[in-house]
Amino acid sequence: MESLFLQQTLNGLIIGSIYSLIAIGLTMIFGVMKISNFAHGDYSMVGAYTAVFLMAWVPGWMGWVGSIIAAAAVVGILGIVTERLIFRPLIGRWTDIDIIMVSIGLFILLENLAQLFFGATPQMISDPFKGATVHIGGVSTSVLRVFCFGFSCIAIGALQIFLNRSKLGVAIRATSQNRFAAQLMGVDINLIYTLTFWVGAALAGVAGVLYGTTFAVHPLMGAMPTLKAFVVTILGGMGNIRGAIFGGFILGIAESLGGNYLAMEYQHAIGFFIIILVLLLRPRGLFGAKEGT
Amino acid sequence: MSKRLKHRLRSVAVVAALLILPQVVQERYFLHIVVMAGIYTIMTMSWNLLAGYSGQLNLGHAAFFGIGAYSSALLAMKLGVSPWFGLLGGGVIAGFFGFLLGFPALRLSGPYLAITTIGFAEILRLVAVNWVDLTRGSLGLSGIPLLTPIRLGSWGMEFYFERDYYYVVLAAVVFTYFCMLRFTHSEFGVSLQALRDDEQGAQSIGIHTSQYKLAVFTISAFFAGMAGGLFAHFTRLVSPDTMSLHVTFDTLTMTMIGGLGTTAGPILGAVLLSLLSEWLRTLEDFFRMDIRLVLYGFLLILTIRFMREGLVGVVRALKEGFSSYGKGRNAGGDHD
Amino acid sequence: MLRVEEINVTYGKAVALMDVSLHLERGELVTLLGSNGAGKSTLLKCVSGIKPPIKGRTIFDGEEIQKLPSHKIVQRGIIHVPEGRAVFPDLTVEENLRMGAFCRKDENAVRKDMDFVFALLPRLQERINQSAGTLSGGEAQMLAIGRGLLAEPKLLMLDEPSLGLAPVLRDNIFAVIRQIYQEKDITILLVEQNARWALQVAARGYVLENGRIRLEDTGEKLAANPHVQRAYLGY
Amino acid sequence: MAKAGTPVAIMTEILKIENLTKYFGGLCAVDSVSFSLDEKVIMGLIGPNGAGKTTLVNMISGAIPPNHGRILFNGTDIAGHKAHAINNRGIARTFQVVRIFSKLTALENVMAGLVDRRQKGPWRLAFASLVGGFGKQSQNPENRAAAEGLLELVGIGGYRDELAENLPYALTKRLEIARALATRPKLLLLDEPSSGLNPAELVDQIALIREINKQGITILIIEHVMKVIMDISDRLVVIHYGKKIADGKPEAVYTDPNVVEAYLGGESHAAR
Repeated sequence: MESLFLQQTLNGLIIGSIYSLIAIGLTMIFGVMKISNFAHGDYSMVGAYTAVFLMAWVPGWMGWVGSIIAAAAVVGILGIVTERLIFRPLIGRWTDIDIIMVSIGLFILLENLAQLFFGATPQMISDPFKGATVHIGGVSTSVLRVFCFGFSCIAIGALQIFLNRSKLGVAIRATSQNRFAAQLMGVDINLIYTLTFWVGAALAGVAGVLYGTTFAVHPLMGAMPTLKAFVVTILGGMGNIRGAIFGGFILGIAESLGGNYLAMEYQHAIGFFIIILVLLLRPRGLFGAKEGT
Repeated sequence: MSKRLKHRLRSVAVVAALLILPQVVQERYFLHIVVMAGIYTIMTMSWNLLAGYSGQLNLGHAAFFGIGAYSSALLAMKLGVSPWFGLLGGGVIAGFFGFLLGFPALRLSGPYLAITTIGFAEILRLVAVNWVDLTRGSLGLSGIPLLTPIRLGSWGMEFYFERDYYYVVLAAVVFTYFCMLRFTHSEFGVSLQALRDDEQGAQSIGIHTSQYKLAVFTISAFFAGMAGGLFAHFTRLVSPDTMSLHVTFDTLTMTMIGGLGTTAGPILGAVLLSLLSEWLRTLEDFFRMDIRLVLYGFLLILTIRFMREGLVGVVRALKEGFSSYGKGRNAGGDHD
Repeated sequence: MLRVEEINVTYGKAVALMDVSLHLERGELVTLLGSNGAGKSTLLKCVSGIKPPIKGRTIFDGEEIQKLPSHKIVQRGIIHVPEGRAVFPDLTVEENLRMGAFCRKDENAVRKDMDFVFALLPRLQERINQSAGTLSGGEAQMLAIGRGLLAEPKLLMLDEPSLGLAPVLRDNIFAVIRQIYQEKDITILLVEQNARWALQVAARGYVLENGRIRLEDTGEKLAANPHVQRAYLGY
Repeated sequence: MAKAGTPVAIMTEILKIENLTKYFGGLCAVDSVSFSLDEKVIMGLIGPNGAGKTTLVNMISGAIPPNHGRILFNGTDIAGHKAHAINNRGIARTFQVVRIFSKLTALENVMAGLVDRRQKGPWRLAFASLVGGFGKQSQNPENRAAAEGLLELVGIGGYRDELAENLPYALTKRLEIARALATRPKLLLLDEPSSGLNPAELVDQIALIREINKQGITILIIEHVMKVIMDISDRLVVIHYGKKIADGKPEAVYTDPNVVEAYLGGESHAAR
């Protein structure tokens, strides 16, 4: 029984790391630009398809690692394009409803464009480790998942270093805390917007490869990561990056354990139960940010 | 007075045209589409009351539709309630859920409310998938009874064909439209719009904003539930998909493109997009693909970017361009 | 050094500034008086490029800058310390100060300025690793000023530095501003609600009322002006 | 609504504030302020930027709850009541930054205020809208006439069908006053009604406030423009760092050394 618990916790950690990765971008974009992007999960979908195509060319683990890099590049560009074409023109006149609606428009558009170009049939990213598993003290998992976890943690760690050590990273954090003051420090706000979208989307793209390798790749797969990422983001407080990292792991473990001990059927709803509870108790999330400046 | 008369005449003409439509076009497939467009019109109008007039961004509207559909179907199938009462029952039960969903709205707004409402719908959808004894899971309920015949003395009406449902749905649409018109053009509607435009300002003039939110959630859900009931008895098949995110997204796309917060917008959006997407379906062979939803997404983005008030706003701008005499607002279906 | 020529600024339909002109010579300390809502903060935002004027010009060191984005203006040495201690609450004191030096490349010069700031404001050094959100009001205001100094300002615009501070802290801030002015080769435009002090320390002053410049004179003369004496009760 | 005490003199006390206190985090924005206000008086509330005036008005109008203290309105303690309930009792307010209903017309803004909310909640209004006769409810002749009257009173009758968001700034301030009056208040709280107005508009605004007062409405006004406050107030209360530092006739307050000190600054308080 205890090993089952450990097993589920481990599974939760692994999936949670992917949730964190997706949610970080969402929460960064919200923090800096106050945009709730409902199309965020579609960046993951595009990332996953990048892997599908690349791995048809270069199979095996080299293709897989290559896909992760390629996904970051391709989806990063997609993020910049969507920011420029769709979100930036709304600056200065947007309301919550406008932003949410326009991102839903983008969600519908991307989802169905993918359906057009890639077809509706789910595809698999083949396991570069050919199903190898590892056993550690009664708990077992696939090598693939270990690598997924590793990559997520590396990406999250790299981002943390970027945000804490580099000038631009600190500028991103500063902008999300007080946009006006950041401008007065000489921060080029448009550059920060572009950068934030680029980084946020690229992370979601990378996560998409990991997510797609664990589950299946299909045009409608973006909805689930979007919702999960929102749950995580709200749990951690919208705009709070560290909150999003914790939130991702919390959600991953809660789903894994809750799915096992409570009700498997409702596994995907556990996050919603949690946030509805959390929001009713603390309307700004667990690690809730203070009211905007 | 003559303006009023003209208006009345126009309304009568529109109603007459709608009444004889099934006699003119008898193709069943076309009527099927028109009936579905009518059902969607009720959805868009009810969502518009919530999002457009009171500013409550509910992204779980499909839940009310699904609740109405399941309730109405189950009342008829399990308890043998007449489908006519079932429609009403579906609305009432959905209204009750709307009341419940109103509570989070008392404290949340913007993205927080949006996600909570999506979560609400998703949870209910999973209930519908998993409560197999009641809902038959993802197979859905099939064989839902038709609406029972109406007899008034020698005159009677039976409900087998699309044409028959057309009249029922038309009546429901007109009823909903009438109610929405009344709600929005009354002290009630002004209060809702006040709370939408500035909640603190609204409270400062004595508006109990919490009560209004609960009320508008309930009312909106009632109509969405009724639409669900009509859907159930018309298609005779209800699956958990009725509660999916896509139903909500279709509804809001139609409303936004028609014109959020206007009287005519939701109708215009629902009817035009329903017809348009069917037309696109006929072109599918030509394009070799289904570009319907791609277009939805594209139009939705364009609407928010370039025409905030949707098609109604465009029509209004054109009208004002012609007459260069604008009263500022109240275009579309408003009666003066 | 700075010349503002007949600028107009609007927020939607509300006119915030109407044909406002003023000038600052190199090394001057000039104060800007005016009641709440008279447009003082708007004027500073206009100069710093946050809220560009719809009409008029701002000229800095002989070049028009009113069309430049704010970061370009900062690079030229116009530093605006906003009102209300707008520090970055979740960044540490050090990170806040480093943000001040965002546009600067010369790491050694930044170090030096950092030392200057710490000498001037020792409290900041004590709290260097604390996040700015935990500072008291006075400390946060010190941080905002220190952050402004790290940007290597030629022209420093201070918006209500004593706003909402208790008298002792207020005097402290005043002393710091005086010291900065004396020790650095710097021009200061000071918006301050404590009219008496501001007029004492400033060589010249402007009085802004309802979006227009109403008076312009030396500090002493303004302090003696009956209108100023009367009106700045309601300040 | 209980009447306060026994009506002794002609002047009755309509509002009495006792030790009202509000903290924001560690900061004490309003520190144990007390004063009372007689019926039909215009009272000015002044103080330097950030002194806590708006916070005080926010507490009286119910926008935020106080931490301590009582607010007696006609003898009833309304401290901590919700904003809508306080309005229903007869206190209306305007805001420093206007909070009009931008997508409603000027007339509709006022009509939203005219609805008798003491009697009718949302359900009743919704039901009434369905069963009422044909035509627009919001334009029932009585209310419409009353709303038009209020728009005339504040001098924007010509703009009644204009969307509020299209009104010039100065007129939105007036619209807000009309909307507040529509709720038939006994006490009107005006938060900087003159900010952003030009001199000509200022004169009109003073006349308007006088006119409203003549109709028997008690007024508490926050103002920065001294001309306005000295002209119209019967009484002044001065707040500084959240504390009341002066209270009395305008002329007396104006020369009060504490007040001069608070505004003109100079030597610190500690030195005095």
